[in-house]
Amino acid sequence: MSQPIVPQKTYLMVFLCLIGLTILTTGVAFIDLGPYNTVAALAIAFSKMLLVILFFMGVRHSSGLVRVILVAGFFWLALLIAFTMSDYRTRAWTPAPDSWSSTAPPTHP
Amino acid sequence: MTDAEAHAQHAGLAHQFEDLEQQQEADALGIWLFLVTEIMFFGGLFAAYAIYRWLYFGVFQGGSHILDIRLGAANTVVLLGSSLTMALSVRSAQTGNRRALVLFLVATMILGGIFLGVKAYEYNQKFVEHVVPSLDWAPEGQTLARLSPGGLEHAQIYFFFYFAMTGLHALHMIIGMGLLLWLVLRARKDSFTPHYFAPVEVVGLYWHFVDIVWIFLFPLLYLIGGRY
Amino acid sequence: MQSLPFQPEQASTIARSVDQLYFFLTAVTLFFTALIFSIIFYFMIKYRRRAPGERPKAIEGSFPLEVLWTAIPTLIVAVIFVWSSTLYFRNSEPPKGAMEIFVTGKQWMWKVEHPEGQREINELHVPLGRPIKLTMTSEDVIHDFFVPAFRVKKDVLPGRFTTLWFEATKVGTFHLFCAQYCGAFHAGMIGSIIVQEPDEYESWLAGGAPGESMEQAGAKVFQASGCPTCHLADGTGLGPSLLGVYGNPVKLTTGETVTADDAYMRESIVLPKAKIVLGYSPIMPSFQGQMTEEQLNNVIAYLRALGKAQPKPKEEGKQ
Amino acid sequence: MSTATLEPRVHAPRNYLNADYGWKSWLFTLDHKRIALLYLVSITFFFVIGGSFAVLMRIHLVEPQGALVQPETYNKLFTLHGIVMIFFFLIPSIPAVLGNFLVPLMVGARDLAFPKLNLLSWYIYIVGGLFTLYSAIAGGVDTGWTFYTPYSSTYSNTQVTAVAIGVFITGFSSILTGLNFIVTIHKMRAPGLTWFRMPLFLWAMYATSIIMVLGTPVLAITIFLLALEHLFHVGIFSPALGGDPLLFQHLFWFYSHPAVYIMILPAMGVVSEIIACFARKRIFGYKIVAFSSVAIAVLGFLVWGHHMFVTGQSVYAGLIFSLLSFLVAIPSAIKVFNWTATLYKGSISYDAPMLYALGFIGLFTMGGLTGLFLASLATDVHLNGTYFIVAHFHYIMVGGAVMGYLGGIHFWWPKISGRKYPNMWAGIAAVIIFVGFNLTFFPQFILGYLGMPRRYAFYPAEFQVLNVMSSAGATVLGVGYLIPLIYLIWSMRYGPVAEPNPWGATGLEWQTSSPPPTENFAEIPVVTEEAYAYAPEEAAGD
Repeated sequence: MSQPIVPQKTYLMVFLCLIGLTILTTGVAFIDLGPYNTVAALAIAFSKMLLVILFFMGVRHSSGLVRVILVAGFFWLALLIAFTMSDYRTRAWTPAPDSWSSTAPPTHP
Repeated sequence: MTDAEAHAQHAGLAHQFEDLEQQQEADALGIWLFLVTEIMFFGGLFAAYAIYRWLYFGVFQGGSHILDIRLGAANTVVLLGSSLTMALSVRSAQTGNRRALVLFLVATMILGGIFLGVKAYEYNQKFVEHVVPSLDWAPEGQTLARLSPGGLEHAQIYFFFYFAMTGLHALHMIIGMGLLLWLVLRARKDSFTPHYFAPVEVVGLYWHFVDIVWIFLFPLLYLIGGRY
Repeated sequence: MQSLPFQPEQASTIARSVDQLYFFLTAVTLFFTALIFSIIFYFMIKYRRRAPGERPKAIEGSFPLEVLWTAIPTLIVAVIFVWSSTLYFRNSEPPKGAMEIFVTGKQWMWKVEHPEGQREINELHVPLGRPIKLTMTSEDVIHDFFVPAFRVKKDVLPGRFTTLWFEATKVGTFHLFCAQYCGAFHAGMIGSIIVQEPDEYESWLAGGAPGESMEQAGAKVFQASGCPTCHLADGTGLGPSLLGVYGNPVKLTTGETVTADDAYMRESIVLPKAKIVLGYSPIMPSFQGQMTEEQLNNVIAYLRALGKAQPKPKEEGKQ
Repeated sequence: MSTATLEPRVHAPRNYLNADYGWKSWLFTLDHKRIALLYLVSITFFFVIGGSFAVLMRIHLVEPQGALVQPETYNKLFTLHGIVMIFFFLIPSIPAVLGNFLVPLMVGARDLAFPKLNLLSWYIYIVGGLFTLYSAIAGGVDTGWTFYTPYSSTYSNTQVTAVAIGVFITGFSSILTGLNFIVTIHKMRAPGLTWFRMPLFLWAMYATSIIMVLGTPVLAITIFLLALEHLFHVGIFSPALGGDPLLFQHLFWFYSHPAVYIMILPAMGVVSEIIACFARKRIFGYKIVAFSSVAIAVLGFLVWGHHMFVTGQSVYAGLIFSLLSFLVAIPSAIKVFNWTATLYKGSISYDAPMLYALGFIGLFTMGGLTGLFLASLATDVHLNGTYFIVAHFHYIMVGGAVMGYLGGIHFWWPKISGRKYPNMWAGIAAVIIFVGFNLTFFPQFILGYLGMPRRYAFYPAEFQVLNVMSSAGATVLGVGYLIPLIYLIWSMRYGPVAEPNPWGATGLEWQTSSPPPTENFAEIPVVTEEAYAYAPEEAAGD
């Protein structure tokens, strides 16, 4: 792990960005954006995570292998959530009748 | 340089490695793979949370209004601070500055302690408001009004996830505090040099991971739906 | 009932088509197993080691051959996938006008209710040649309604309705098994499906215990639980009118529209606050635990009957 | 080869077995080879326990109304048979025993990347095992190895919590083993040992470790949630409080289907090694076979829904899972074709390991093809939850994984123990196992098609004939498994001393002494040839 030595100023800058993003996400939560509240909260959290991973954990200088492993970890988690959610989202659609020309499935929350 | 000489030179070089560089790469790969198993470990909980949040969105929104958003945000700042001091302690280990290393490690532990303190207070508040699933579940008055739109039983699922996710996170924090204490003791015995400080780096990565879990927990549990 | 010991009876419309797919798969399995076994035996004899120091020539591999034995299995598997999926889709959609029977699974017994009021334990009488739709739920753990002779199986889940349909093509008595482990006497949770000629079925139905129909039982429970106090016929009460609701779309406070099917009716009784009809407030108490599954099914049958009656005219948007 | 005269153990040169004596040298060892032997002993112990449950079940099923035990006890028997065999024998068997012993040797290293972590894995495995044994003694658990809720979380009053803790803890043992292997294979290969010169056993171990690292944590959290639900009834899996029992099945099968690939991939690696050595030929299409191992590991994570076709899962999700389940069968088929092609123009000898490997190919082909019945939606509706399923997964696990494990043990036994076993007895045992296995499980395919559900303590009389055949086969199979136990232990004391490379195989593990010294190699070897370089032109004298 012979990483190059990162100047302290960089760490402070990253820290301030993280604080800013925390304030931002809390502020955005007070505005009602309907379903987009969740999207905004996750996007801000994702960017905070990227900051911590790239700067604090030093993945900027890490080998390609470490990056592949990290991406694989999140990809597998996405697989679990996506496939399980696919079951719940499509459970209300009754199977298409014989003629396959089913009308649009009923809207479901 | 023959095998024996290489091992004699660096106290920290294990017998199964050829040189220090190979050992450092192996340690890095090892901790990152461990963090991936942690991602999948928390991931199972996040997946279950995502399913029930989609199924019972109303009650999750009601439940999250009961949490104190100010404490949540403050705790996030505290934990981000501890991530900063952890990064600085790894940097001071890199530069061989022993005093700064011990200082920043202790600072990280203090901030971690504050975080756990605030968490304990929040847990106490849940007992006061009687919203602890299965142990003390009797919400009334204002909390009941907030929860009732989505059906009281489903609210118990929201609070189960609140306690399961923050509890598992707090458990990982406590393990992290133990590791930090072990690092402080070893640092005081001057066992880390700019060439060999892998334990500090490994605990640093673990601590940052625990911080990242909280970065996602805060919006997902505290900020559900627009609070207008 | 003891036919060829290697094949269960084909006693439903879908049994033959499922068996055709099964035999195609068996043929594929036997063909490839025989192919691999014979090639291996041939190579074992032809290329046995003759001298201890023998060193065969190196063979790296051949790309065309690899492509070949990737493409062929993919092709076979694609054929099987399309064939079985279309068959599955056709079998999972109950035809219109199927006879509706409620089945309730309870730890180690099957309770069956015919709409005309007949109740049976571990037995199901059905007429020959009519599609039967079973709407099933469980009172405790997951069970599974499995009739090998009809090639049908569906898990029976607590807290939810699952449906299954079949059309018997042979008169006789067929095994009914529980195929999802459910506790100590899982093996005892069996019964029989008795398929009768339509006229025989009618006489069985008439001759059966003259209990009142599900609808009448449901009406009684509806009155006893005090539902009419809020659900007035013209919708002016605290709750929406229930006339002409079943089977039609219902507008919710959240803006969505859902069709009022069995599951919606059941959820509105057990967890009323989950979906609130537009223009009404979430004040209905939950009846979870106050009604047995049977009473719940009867109330739903009653609401189904109300669904056919004409809704009384009332002005829009009460509040 | 006739059994050699019983000469006493001549004083062997220093190796990892006689380097140190006393229980401390075993219980606190950091040598990957000794840890492999610790695992060998403990998983054999659990195999005997799991196997005895199986024999009791088969005896019980001889009569339609059940010949031996009460229904509740039968439910506990099949549950513990499942748990012990899967979590404590099949999953650790090849990775923890052969993997631990051979990965450093094949990679050309002195030990695994993290020896202390390796010993910790064994202790975690033992602690988990003790919890499970406690739950068996203190009344057993009757939920089935799948722990389906709400039965396991609300209605079962047996030792669910104790076995949940046991399985939860043991999961971390395979996580740490997987982590150790990935780091070792990435970072500690000998000079010259590029990825495509590695033996296929290492490719199989690498693919298996990926599954162990990515899948097992999800099982850990699922079992953790199950234990919480069982203790506190918080309702995430029980419908009474709005929970969905299908969510438990999704999370459980997300791990448990890749787990069946944890069990079969190592056996495929072992078979690749054995086929190459005894046909004296390079594996046909080496790169394709290597990539198909990794392909199985990755695709294995996308198919778990085929366990839930009839549980009220959405039909559209079922469609997706069915398609992906068909695709995951392709790499396995490619492997079988490549093994068969390796025999072409080879020089095949019929020592015991080769018999196990050929038996593996035959039975694994049967097992894999019957999987197509269960991936296809229409037939799975009929066959799900019947003995067809029991037959299918026993063909893969017993016909595949156990035959592969026994083949591996026989192939590397001279390297592990420094002794050779009587080849004639080993051949007899292999044939008995093959015959006993087929007699036990082939009738169950027919039982399944006839509609006999699984996990039944008593059954309708018309299924009796096939059940009696299956029980008869089980006794033959049981005898077949005892014979290797006897002559392998016998060989440790009286077997003829083995030379470093008794089979004339390629691979770094055969270039060091049998049994190898504690530090594996006098000094780290340099690899110059391709894997399986048996061809005459580079016939390096050995």
